[in-house]
Amino acid sequence: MRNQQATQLIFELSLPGRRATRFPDAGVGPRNLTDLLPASALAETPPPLPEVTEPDVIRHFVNLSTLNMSVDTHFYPLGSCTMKYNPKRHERWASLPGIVDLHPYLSEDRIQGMLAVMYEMQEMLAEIAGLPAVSLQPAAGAHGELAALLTAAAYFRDRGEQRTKVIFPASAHGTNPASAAIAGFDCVQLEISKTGLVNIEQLKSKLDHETAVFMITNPNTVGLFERDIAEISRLLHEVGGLVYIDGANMNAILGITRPGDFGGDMMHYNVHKTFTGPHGAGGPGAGPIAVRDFLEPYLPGPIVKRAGHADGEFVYSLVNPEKSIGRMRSFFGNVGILLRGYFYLKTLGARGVREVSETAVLNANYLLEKLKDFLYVPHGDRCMHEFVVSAKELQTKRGISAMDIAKRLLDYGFHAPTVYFPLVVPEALMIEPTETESKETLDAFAAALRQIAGEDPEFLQQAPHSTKNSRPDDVAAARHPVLKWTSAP
Amino acid sequence: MRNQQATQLIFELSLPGRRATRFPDAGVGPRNLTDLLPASALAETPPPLPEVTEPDVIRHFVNLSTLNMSVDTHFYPLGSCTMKYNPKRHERWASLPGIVDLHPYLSEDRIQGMLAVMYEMQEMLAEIAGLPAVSLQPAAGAHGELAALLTAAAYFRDRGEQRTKVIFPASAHGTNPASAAIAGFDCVQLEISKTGLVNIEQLKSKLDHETAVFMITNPNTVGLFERDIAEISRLLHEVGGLVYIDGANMNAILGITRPGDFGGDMMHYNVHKTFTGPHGAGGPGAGPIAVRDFLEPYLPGPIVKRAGHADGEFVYSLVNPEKSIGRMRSFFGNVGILLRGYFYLKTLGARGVREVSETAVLNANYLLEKLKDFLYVPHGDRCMHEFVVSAKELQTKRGISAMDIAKRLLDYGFHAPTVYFPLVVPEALMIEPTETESKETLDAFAAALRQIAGEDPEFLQQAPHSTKNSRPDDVAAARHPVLKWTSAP
Amino acid sequence: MSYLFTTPDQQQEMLNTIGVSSVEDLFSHIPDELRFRGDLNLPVGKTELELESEIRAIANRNRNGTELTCFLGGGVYDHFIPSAVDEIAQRGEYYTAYTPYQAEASQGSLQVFFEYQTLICELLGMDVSNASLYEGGTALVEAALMAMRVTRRHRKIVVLGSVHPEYREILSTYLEQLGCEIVVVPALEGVADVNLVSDSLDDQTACLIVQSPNFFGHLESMAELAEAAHQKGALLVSSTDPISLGLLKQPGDLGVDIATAEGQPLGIPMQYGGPFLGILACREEYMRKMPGRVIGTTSDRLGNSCFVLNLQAREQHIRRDKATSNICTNQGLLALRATVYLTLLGPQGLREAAERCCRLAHYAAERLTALPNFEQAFDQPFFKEFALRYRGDVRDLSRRAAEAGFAIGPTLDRFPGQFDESMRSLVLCAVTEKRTVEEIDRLAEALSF
Amino acid sequence: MSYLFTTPDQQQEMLNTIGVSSVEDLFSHIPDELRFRGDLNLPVGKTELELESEIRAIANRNRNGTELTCFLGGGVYDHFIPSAVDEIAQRGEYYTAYTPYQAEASQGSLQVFFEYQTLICELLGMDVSNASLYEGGTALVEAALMAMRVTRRHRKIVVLGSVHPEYREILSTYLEQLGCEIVVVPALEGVADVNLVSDSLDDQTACLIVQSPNFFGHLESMAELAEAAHQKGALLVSSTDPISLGLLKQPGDLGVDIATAEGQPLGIPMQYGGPFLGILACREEYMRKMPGRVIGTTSDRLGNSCFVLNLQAREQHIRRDKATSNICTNQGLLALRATVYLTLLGPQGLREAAERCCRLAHYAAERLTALPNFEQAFDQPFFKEFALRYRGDVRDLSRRAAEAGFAIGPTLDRFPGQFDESMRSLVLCAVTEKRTVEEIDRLAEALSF
Ligand SMILES: Cc1ncc(COP(=O)(O)O)c(C=O)c1O
Ligand SMILES: Cc1ncc(COP(=O)(O)O)c(C=O)c1O
Repeated sequence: MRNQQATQLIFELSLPGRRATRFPDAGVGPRNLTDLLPASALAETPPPLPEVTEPDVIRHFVNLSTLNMSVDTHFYPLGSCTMKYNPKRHERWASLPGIVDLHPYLSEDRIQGMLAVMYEMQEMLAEIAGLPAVSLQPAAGAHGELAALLTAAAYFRDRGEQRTKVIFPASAHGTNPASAAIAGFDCVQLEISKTGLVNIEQLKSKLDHETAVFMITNPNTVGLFERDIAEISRLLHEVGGLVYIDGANMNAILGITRPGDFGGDMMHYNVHKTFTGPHGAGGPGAGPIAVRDFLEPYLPGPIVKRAGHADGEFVYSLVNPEKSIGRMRSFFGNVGILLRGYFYLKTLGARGVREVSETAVLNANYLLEKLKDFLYVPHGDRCMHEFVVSAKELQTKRGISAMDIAKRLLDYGFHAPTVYFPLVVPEALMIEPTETESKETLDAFAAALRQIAGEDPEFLQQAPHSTKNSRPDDVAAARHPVLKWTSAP
Repeated sequence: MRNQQATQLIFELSLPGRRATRFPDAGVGPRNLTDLLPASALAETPPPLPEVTEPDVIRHFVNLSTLNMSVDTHFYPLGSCTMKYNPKRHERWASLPGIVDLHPYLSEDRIQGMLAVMYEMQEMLAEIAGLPAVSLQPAAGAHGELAALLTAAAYFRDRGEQRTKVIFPASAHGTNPASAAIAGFDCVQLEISKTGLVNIEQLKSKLDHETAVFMITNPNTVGLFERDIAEISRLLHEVGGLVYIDGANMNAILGITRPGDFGGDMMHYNVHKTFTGPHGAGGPGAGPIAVRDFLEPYLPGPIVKRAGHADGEFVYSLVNPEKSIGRMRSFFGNVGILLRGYFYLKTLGARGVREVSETAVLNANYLLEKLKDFLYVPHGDRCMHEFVVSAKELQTKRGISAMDIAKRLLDYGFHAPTVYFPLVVPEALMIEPTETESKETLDAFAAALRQIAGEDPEFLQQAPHSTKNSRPDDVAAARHPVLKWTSAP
Repeated sequence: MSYLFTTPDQQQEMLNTIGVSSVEDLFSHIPDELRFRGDLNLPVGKTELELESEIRAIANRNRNGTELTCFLGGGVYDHFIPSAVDEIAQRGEYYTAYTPYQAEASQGSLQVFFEYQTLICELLGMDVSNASLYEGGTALVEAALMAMRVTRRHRKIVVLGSVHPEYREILSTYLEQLGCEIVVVPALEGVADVNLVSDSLDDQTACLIVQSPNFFGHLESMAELAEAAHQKGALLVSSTDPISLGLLKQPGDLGVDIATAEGQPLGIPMQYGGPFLGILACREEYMRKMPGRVIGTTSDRLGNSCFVLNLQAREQHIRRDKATSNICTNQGLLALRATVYLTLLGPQGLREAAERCCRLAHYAAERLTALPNFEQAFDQPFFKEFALRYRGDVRDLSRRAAEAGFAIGPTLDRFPGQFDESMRSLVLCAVTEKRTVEEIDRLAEALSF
Repeated sequence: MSYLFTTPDQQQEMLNTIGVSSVEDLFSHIPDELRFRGDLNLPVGKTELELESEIRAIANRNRNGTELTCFLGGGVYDHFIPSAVDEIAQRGEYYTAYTPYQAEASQGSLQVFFEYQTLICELLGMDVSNASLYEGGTALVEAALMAMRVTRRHRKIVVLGSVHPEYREILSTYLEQLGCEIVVVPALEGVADVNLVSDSLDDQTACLIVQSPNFFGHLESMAELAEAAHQKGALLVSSTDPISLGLLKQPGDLGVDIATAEGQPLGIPMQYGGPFLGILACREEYMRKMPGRVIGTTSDRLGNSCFVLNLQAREQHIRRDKATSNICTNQGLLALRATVYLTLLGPQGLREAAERCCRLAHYAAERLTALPNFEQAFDQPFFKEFALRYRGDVRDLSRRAAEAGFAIGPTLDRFPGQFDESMRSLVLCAVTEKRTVEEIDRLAEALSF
């Protein structure tokens, strides 16, 4: 019942002369374009875009959409990504006139509503972080990391300190070293200990007065809370360094413990994860950062300030911190996503926020419990909001890889977990159920995994069997990259 | 990759205590409900609705939706239904504040915009019909038929005439006789001639002074224009009867010929068909009627009138025709659908409207041409916007029925044509491509049909093979009707 | 035109295949004298860009209507619509499909409508529901016609004067031509007088038609009315506010034989009066006499359970002039909305909504009847709507309310000939869960002149 | 809370399975002194009903902003968004999926992004495009970083003073810490002086960064600038208004090596500045130096063609500190919007849109420069935006325009330190295809004081 015709490439559906959107004539009288623009600047023909009708466009993209798995359709336990339910009210509110159609250069007196919301968002994020100052500029987590590292760099520079090193554990997400490199730091990687936690002794050995920042994800990427975080922080501060908390896993600890309280000096949020962005097939995100007071003067701006009040109402305005590192991007931030996070927090309140983490952690531990008799759990038998199992044993004994399991899950109607991350666990399957899934779903998922573990390895190696495609050849793709369609000559 | 869990019945997903929508307390202080309402009127418990969460609801209904074929996803050549593309701009405009949220009892001075639109819609429909008076009350085609027949009855009653008979050809849609019966008329059915047209001699033989109305679909349900319609009309008028045009097939003749001009006295539109309603999985529709001036006083109201103008602007108001048959329904009409029809006509203009019919007829004739060498065409080898082929031959020779072909088409990614209608053609497949389909799609559809005609009959009898279900047992369903879910005892 | 595919080249190719030389030739079988020549007198077609601003301007002309805080009732209510309802209803797979004739290509809609039928039965306490009718008024008429078929009494029905005046008008439109007498029993005290009703029933009466909460918002004595009807062999046909069933007893528990309702409160926007949703459900024994489409479960070739259009033998496309109704296209998309709405609210949500309406309405009644120019019209229990008697010109009242930012009504002078003279100065006031105490206080203030 | 499933019974069951007695126990490995006790200081949670009116009230507070007819520019434009864009972007299958890591479960998004890459190449006349970056400013910075990698020149870049001041700020933020010098060549005449530019380029320069149409709306002499850059072995990096390419020559035809753009005009609402779309495309030879995700085609196990994330070896999750960028989450949903938008417009639609903008903008320039208090700031060709010099206080100007119902700007005093003193009293005026002659006439009237 699949419509194969409609899901050809849009370019293959094109026929010269077909039209969808038309625009009326400007109505300013006839005049040669060359009277308006230099002939040398004018293109002879417009760009060779496809020519299709509106019905073409709709059938094409609607049919394509059904080839996706998504949170709205499937359980999506993609570890480290917090694929929680995206409330539909957020979509409605974010597209209200007076919200979706604000030009960023409207004068402040005309957008007091928007500024008030962004101010309140700063305040709420500060409260959850336990860190007083927030910048909403960064467009995603990685952008937040970079913003914070540049903030730290400016701070050190201002203090006349020469600090060149950023340290992180091997379990760190790839964005941590990548951001450090772009910020101009040298990267130092720590092995993680058998327990899955930071190896404190090794850390100590790397710390010195060149140490700028220690980046740590807490709970970390194997799903454990770094219980020595206070000690780690003490060690960093002792050498004058700062602790950066990668907040990708905030979903585990909302209202339970706060980065600022456990020793973090800076952190980013992934609003698209923790505060149900949504994920948009790969963004947009929003990666606001929260920092300690002494770092506030260096934050990227603009930041919303609440200034006194005229006739009983507060007045909000945009300011740049005095020693700001400057902009991280144009305009205010990924407002559309920040708004959704704001709506979410306003819906939840303190109690709801805490319930989120409690339930996320409950779900993860419950699922872990249901799997651990047949899947190896390298680190501890309790977890926070996610956990990592290893298919190493299945791989050795029966030739079933983490990838085979992941692919086969699709046939059962589940999206796959994150695979082969973190790098420190071989054949890793990183499973994050989130709080917005039912016990029934977790049971069905566990049952599917159990069944898969017993299936014929050859059959698994060819999975999935129910999708349009199966096992694309990545190697060939990379060897001869075809990154766009070109018309047959 | 199908999510089977989410598409269980919503009742099976229910668990006591789960919640989606909540409402805040009224905030008027504590007070027993029995102080407000008699205890005897209060239910002990609220109705036993399912208890689910918002994520449940979304996954359930989103996954269910993907089990449908629809115009947005598939070619849908369902004859007599005009499954044309539904422009997305209509959906946006119909849900604008100031349109979607108008209470019908707002005073007229506050809804002049809406009334102006409905007035203009009346005018445009009158123009396309060639009939001067329009009522927008009826909710669908059948409702329009009934409204018109009641209007005719009132007219005859007012003239002191006793007319009891409504005549229609055997090819008429079932709603015609059904509407006539509800309006209290006796039904007289005509055979149709070999040519597929009304048998004039037989018609003459039935006409007398008891004849109230002759109902005729033009173009008729086998896709032919009733070329004798002027003569038919003359005959009816001679005996004092009226001609009713079932406008379900207006998509063939917009701007080409007009019911009022070819002798119709009354007609209905199916706005959800001709003017791209859309069809909403079976409604809502809108079935406005247009009539000759002498019938206007009997029309169901309210009708919008444009009355003089105050300060240069027109003033619109609701009136009831003086001898109105009264209301056909509460409030004004199926405004949401009328609006979409209005948007459509405003987009098309006279030229566009005519292009619609020209292209619809071109597409149908082209497709007919591609099929007629292997599918029997009982009536003529030209058609209007749709045509009927018969699988009678395939059925006799190879045991392939119209239904088998219809079902197998689903496997090829096409919705089926209308089957077994009109009743006058055995093994009928009634095919209406509409104007919003490409030659490429028509070619692919013709190729699929050609291929199917050659496929193994047994295989076809078991088609479809690619859908979730295949060949439901209708007989068992009707014998022991299960019309709702009941909890296992 | 943006929706057409055919380029001039393709058109020529297609004409060649057909074997004609122009599109005009395709119409050659239409007698020339019947052809319309030239352009229709329609406005010139416009682009999306142009119409966008034109239609926004029209919407803005109505905005002074929608920006009023809504205390309007009379069968259409400003209830809250959770956003998940829109999210589902805007999916093309639903709104661009049609009646699920081909079961295998329509399991989505079919299951939705099967769930709808179940939910309606659960809501009303009835045995079977159809898959929707046009709206509340025609649903009530269809129920009356059905009662006539069931009882084989075609000459008389009795209807309470407290039933929505427009519903009563539709009854006349439909039944007059059939020669069926409609006896209206006045409800001068805001509800029916059971004795008066009993007197007007006889053994020729097909049904007694009752609305509760009625047009004034008041509760009728359903049990007594049921008894009165049943004593004469008439069916009890009801119309109900679905939201009220979060608190009130179900029609099925009150002796109703055919229960109908206007489904608009169940997640359907007011959109100037339609499309809405006609709900009709009945007792099991009348199943095959029901009008409209019905979905059933069955199993398929492979033994898997699935959904189909069922009992089609009742319908016009098969039974033609003997069908149980002429309805064909029904209100599928609205049934979908109601299904999603009821599923989102669940029993507790529906109760909360109902309670909030009821409590706020009583608060409003207290506040407004305390004002000098108002009194409660009838001393009867009500759910979310009530009638006020205004000492003054009711048109003046609406105007003043509107100037202060409120819409209240309808006033009964809107329905000439449908109510007793004594009710001319009545105005209805409806309070949904969307209203707040503050809004009611402000309304009271605005009306304290 | 509406999004949770776990009932108390189920919670107990789950705790039993885990083998702990309370949810609190699940957190026992967090040292007690690090626990946050009590409730966070957040507003109390609210229902959908309550927040609906609260948020509508906030939106209404902004309405006096959005009800102004928009002549604002400066990198964000009030272009028309066809409704089909929203129809597609609101499908849950797209907006609730994530990065297409599992190709078989993401063929929908993957194909869309592949089509996006192709469309961007067709639009810009470049060889390869990535699958999106954050927005126009960071895209330009990523291009600069990429140019540094390509040329292995890490110490200096040259940027025109006519580039968006905020983009230039971001360049400083990123590059300052890397010790890369940013030479800004002033554009006192509204466009670059090619000689001045040539002088500032040397064989240590990684790239020359140009925006055209530039921040003032004017066209730079791209060919000459390309020659100047290439002579010194520097790359030419450009930023472009994608709509302008309906009329103007493509970057690929003008010697650009890395072309970037802010994709907001391509069907993305202004939403107070984001999320937008960073476009980046380059010549084939630099493909493996490109930042960000890239989709490619390949064939699957059964030989069917399909789409995958490609060239991942450049990315942070594999290459870590040696990656071509730190970007991970990009702007997928906006790339989808741009894809649908470009597909809907096609070559003719894009040309029409561009022409309409251009013609209306010139009409506006004529009307406004005819007013006593205004003159055109620079006598240079422009596309849809131009700079006016106002004889008076520019703040005053904005206020007056707003009072008459228009938003115009930005004024250059918004960007302290980014422009020459002589430009202080400049104000930009942008005209999109959404504007009409009547609106421009009314604007001119409003500003004729
Ligand atoms: C642990 C961790 N850190 C950082 C990131 C980067 O965040 P983003 O993708 O929002 O840039 C991610 C997201 O994938 C992550 O999982
Ligand atoms: C020829 C014809 N007449 C009448 C109707 C009835 O119209 P509706 O379904 O809108 O009531 C139909 C629709 O199915 C039809 O095809």
